[in-house]
Amino acid sequence: MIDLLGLVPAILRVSTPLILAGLGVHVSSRAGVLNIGIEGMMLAGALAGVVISALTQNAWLGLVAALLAGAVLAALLSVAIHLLRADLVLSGIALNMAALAGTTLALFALTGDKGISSSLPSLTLPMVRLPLIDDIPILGPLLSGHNVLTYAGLLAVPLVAILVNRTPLGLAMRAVGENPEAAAATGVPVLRVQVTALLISGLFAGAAGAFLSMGYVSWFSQNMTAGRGFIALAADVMGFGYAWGTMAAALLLGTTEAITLSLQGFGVPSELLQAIPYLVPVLAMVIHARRRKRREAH
Amino acid sequence: MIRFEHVSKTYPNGTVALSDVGFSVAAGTIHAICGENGAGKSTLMKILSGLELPSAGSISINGEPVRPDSPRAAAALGIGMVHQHFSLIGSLTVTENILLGQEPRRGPFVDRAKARARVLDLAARYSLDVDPDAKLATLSVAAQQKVEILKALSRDTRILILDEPTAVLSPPETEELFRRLVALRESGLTILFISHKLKEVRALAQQVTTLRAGRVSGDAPMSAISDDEIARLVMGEAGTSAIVRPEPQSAEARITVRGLTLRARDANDRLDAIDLAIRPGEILGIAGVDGSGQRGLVKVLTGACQPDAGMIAWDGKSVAGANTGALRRRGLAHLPADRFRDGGSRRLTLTENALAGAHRNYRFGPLLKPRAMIETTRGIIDRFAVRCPGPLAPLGALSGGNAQKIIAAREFGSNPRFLIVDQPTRGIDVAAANFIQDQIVALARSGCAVLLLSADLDELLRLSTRIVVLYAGRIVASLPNDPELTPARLGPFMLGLEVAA
Amino acid sequence: MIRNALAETALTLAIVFVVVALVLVPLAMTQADPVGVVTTFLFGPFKSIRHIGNIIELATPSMFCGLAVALILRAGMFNLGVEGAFFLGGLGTVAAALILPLPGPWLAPAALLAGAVIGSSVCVVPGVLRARYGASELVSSLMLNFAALFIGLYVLNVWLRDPAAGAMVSFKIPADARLPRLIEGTRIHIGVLLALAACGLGALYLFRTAGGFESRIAGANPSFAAHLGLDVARIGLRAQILGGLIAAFGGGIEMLGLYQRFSWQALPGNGWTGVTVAILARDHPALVIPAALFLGWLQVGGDLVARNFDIPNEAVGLMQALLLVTVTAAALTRNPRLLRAFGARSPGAAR
Amino acid sequence: SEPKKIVFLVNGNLGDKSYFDLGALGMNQIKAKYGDAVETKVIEMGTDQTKWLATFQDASEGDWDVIVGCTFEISDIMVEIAPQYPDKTYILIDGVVPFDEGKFGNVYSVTFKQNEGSYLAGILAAGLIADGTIPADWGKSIGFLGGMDIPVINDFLVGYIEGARSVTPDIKVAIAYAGSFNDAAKGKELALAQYRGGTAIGFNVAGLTGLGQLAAAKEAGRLALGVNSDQEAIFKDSDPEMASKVASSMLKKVDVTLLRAFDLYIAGTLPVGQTESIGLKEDAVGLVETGNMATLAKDPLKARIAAAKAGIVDGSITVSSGFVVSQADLNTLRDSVRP
Ligand SMILES: Nc1ncnc2c1ncn2[C@@H]1O[C@H](COP(=O)(O)OP(=O)(O)OP(=O)(O)O)[C@@H](O)[C@H]1O
Ligand SMILES: Nc1ncnc2c1ncn2[C@@H]1O[C@H](COP(=O)(O)OP(=O)(O)OP(=O)(O)O)[C@@H](O)[C@H]1O
Ligand SMILES: [Mg+2]
Ligand SMILES: [Mg+2]
Repeated sequence: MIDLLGLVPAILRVSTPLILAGLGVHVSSRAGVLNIGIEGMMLAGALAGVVISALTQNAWLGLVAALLAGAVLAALLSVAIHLLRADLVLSGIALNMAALAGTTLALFALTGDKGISSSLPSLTLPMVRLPLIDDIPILGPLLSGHNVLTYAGLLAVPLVAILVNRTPLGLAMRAVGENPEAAAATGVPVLRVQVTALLISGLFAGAAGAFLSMGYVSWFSQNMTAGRGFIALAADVMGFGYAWGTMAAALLLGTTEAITLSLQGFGVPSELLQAIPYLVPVLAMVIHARRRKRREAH
Repeated sequence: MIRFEHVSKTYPNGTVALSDVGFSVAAGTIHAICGENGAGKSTLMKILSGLELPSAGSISINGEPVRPDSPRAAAALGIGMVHQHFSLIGSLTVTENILLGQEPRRGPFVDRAKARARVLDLAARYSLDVDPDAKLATLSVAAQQKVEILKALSRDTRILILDEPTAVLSPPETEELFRRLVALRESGLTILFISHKLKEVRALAQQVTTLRAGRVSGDAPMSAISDDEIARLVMGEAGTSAIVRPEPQSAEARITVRGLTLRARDANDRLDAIDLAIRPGEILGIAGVDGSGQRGLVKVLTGACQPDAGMIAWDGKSVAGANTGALRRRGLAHLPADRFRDGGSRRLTLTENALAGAHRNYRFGPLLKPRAMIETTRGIIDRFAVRCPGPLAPLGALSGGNAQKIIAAREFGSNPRFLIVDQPTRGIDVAAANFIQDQIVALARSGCAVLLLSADLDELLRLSTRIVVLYAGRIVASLPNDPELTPARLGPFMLGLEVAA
Repeated sequence: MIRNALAETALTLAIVFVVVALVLVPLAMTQADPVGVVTTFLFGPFKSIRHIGNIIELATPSMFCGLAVALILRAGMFNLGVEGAFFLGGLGTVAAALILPLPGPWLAPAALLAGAVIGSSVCVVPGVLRARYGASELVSSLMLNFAALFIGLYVLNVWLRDPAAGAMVSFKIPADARLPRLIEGTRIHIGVLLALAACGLGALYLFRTAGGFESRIAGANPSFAAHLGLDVARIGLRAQILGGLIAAFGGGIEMLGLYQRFSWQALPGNGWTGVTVAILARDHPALVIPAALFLGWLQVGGDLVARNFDIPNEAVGLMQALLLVTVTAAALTRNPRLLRAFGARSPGAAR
Repeated sequence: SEPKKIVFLVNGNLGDKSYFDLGALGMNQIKAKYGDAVETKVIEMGTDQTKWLATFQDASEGDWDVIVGCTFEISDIMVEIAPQYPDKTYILIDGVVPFDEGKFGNVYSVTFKQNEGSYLAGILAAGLIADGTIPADWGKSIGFLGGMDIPVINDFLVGYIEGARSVTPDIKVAIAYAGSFNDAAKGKELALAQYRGGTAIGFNVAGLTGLGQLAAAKEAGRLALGVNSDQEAIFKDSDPEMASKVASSMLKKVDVTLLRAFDLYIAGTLPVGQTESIGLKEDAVGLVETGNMATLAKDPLKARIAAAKAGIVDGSITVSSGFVVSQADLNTLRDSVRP
């Protein structure tokens, strides 16, 4: 019953927001800032994309607005933790609360509806047909024709890896993330590096949000991120500090989710099916950690 | 050239680290700064290098008033600093560490080839040999020290600050470093040099400024001042007790090590068929260039890891498989080299740091007795002359030397049967160092078997009954500490040029 | 010392007032009775015994969860399973109360115990995986929270569901198992006393027992603990077991104290509140109490405003988020100049 | 005279596009109809259940005349509160209190027979396939996307299946539960999986999650059935293409019911102390027959639906309820229609 032809695109769809948000978490984590507020940033991005694309009737401007909205919230988080020196985790939690309340309020102000932006004629981001690959018999439909942000997310993985490993900013981020005092003593502008990383993180979160509201569906609805930011946090930790690892973890999480979704209706109680996507990653992590531990013992 | 005028510094927590400090440093000289632990030396240097801002006072360079407010600003003034606690990043490579913040670029990327070449060039120019591609965390402390120095020199540096650079170096390495420093001075650099070792100060410096409790207590050309006088200016009064070396108290070894082999991932930790015997009352010194296997030896002997081959016995009985907890219950004590990483916690109070491990002795029913613990700690603070706000201050509020004393007091106070002391006096002022050495000897005298690891050969020769030299994880010499044994005699063994096992 | 602590408290309160003024006053201006809005928020929760009761009702589970998180964080672990433990603890307690054939007075304690053990698994499993394999307890607990939710719902659906009820809720909790109420006119139940006692015991454990001390050593610096020969993995696991038991017990207390049946269909969020409480309390079990009461006040005040005026509760939520950030903002609460303005002595003078 | 005061306590948040929003709409209609003679208010109590009782108590202490709550979860709260405040009137939608205990003379309870409306939806879905309106290559099965596996959702499901079976006795129904009411992306993914598996038309009963099914229908080029409110209307202006995929919606007229209850209250004829179960007969549930349905469904099918409706109204057809069916029977039922 599970047809590969349908499953692969499903996996990519489910994984895309996790990859994008996971990369966002990854970038800020490398600079030593655990971005708990990623969920809220995604939500803001999702709303901004819908609103601006509806107002301008230009999906790309919507996307830009989504990215900016994520970055603006990231800047707010930065104000909280850098300027006010508030607790990082608590600020992240507060940001999520504020984003949920704020997007609902903004939606209400704009549409008179708290639940859904359906009265706004917002646009979606296009699906992309890859020129040559599209024509290959089986591979074509699997690899081509996905949302532009799906490709952007996959493409961003090497870019982030290069950013972190090959650029002066990445070097500074890694230094700051590992030992901020030492980095400061060397003259690395710790604050600027962390703020930059956080802003980049916000951009990714905004893109992840835009994918939900302008790719997956064509509207914003209350709390539509539904905990994906937290899953992205997990994906980053499971990626062991590598962009590729984060992507692999996001794909693993997305794959289990997609498979269990298409397993519904086979008589397994739905609650148990819904538990599986959360159990498989734990299992995978244990297996990995065990192998690593054994390797290190030698 | 550099003038400090009325410089004062009060830390936000109220500690007055410097008050009204004023003196000048002449261009092209090596200028030593001496003072006991917590005298304010590092603070003054941090002000000069832009890490701290003075609360009052001014600094001028070549008559120009300057006020570096960041390390970057200081670097722009030509000031580079080698920190007492390294400012290096473990997961980055040597090249990345040295060039952090000033990487050569190609487009938006770091030009790795060029960076590497620049580091090799720097290393060659200053004859400081480093592997540009090694990950920093895998390097020995001495190698890290070189990286730190290269880093300070990598920016067009005219004023070089060295905060206790020799504390972790072995004598041959120290000598090598001194030759470089003299060459640097001759090429026109001004060098500020902080050390607790008068011999080094004498060998290098033209001028010495002494600080005591945040004030300048003396400032004189080296030629015009005697060692005793410096010691007096530093400590208020001079006085080094002569040490009578302890003698083994029985023929039976307390600790026996046979064929001990450790195949660690880190080459610096590897051990190859080590044999040792330490008798009660004996201090066995371990000499060797840093990274010759000392760390591995300590790990295995403290139960932090298990050897791949060989055996360890206490009183003739094997302790195979015993972990740190089990060994401590048998009477192990260990003063670690890295005092803040392993020896204590900056966040916990002095009382908690001083009595951790022994805390189970302070129980009343299921509860601890805080009063009694604080009282004991007060006693330690008095006996070890710890400069601190009180027994409930966090360890982090102490200067490194004073923190070291608290940690030593804890380990020495546990009535050990086997004591491992690893660099016990590194970075500690003369008075405190003497005190700690006295304590080690007293413990040995009371029948404890002591293993002493130190990069300071004078210390080894002063305290040890016997000295074993490690090279590349192997014992290359085992020598009784008789009057013929000198640093010069140990040198070739340490560098692996000679073997006499 | 006391003087400085008082100054800190006064400063924190002042910050609360300023934030309320900055956010709530402009909102209040849109209303017919602006003064009423502000006073309702600030003092409304104290005006009637029932509302004070509401604060305490809300604070009770927050204390349990905050305490659990504080103990776990102190041991250097970052286990977020408190959320799932609270949920599963509630479910386990209700299940036990429904199933166990025990006489009246024994039913509640037995059910709570069973619930605590069952619920703690959400914290214990990540703890074991961490201790045994070094797998990140952050990730596994985050995941297991959801797994616990869905598995719990399955159990509820298959074994505990009351078919006579028109929703997925359990049978009614037997009256014998319900916790006695303490104060007439409120729903304050005996659970609050247990929560206070738990926080007190938690403080005693952490600061006055060998085990607690060892836990703090391991949390402050694991390699120091290893140097002392302490079993860091075991200490971490112990804290996670303890935290899991406390959180799950809190879930059971919540059920037996305030609910008629188990009716959660999603994670209730008390665990997240617990993280907030623990951070506000700087991981100090005794400070968990005021932190939980503070959050309870924030909630009740916000609800009162949203209920009685034409101010959307999202606006109140925004202000609450801002308050959370500002009361932990070191730049404000630790600012020496501000502290001095509130009567603190400068630390230098104190020496 | 003093205006009558009515408050609606939402045990969740507005914006669910389901009965909370519809209830709020009903409140607006009351206000619009009675103007200054009433004072209305909607209070969101959030999802923390421990706050609900406190809020009901507050409202009861206040000077409200009529207090409205909905969903089964509120029943237990009304049981506790209503007897304490006998001079208040309580309206409970979609829940009941034990009236036989005699303590609830001030409570009016009303439940919806969503199974009856769903029965019609089932006929429509199966009928569109059976009469060839839906191309054969779309697949032969119909879909159901529920928010959670809970009785009120299954009440829709049971009626839906029965209705479909009345057209095609061996109809296959793909059933999925999302486990969430606000995850549109997940709803879309579940619906896409159903459409991939040969579902031609799906019925969503999952709040905001369910709207994902409409996006899936648009992407897969299949049909969908909405719930509670007219989901075609939701997207008619902003996304006509998606709106065109909504064959119809099963209405649950909470707004109408609330307005009617208040009318009765003002007239003094509100049947307090008892429960009313309202369905097709009372026009409280039903299908949207304008819009797409008008053009899409062929006349015989429309006639068939009308006949079924008449049968239910006159009692010649009874539809099973998802509330009373046992878990085992439910499982058997679901197994029997699995594609
Ligand atoms: N950041 C700080 N905050 C508070 N007090 C500090 C800080 N840094 C240093 N101190 C205190 O200031 C005093 C001077 O410290 P400093 O490090 O300058 O001494 P030092 O002369 O370098 O000592 P050592 O020989 O141990 O290196 C000490 O009492 C120390 O505890
Ligand atoms: N923020 C701080 N608050 C309190 N004390 C501090 C703080 N920062 C540093 N210290 C203490 O002040 C001391 C001075 O710091 P510094 O980095 O100069 O080391 P040091 O004293 O020279 O160390 P060493 O003992 O190796 O000589 C440190 O040992 C540290 O314990
Ligand atoms: Mg110093
Ligand atoms: Mg110092």
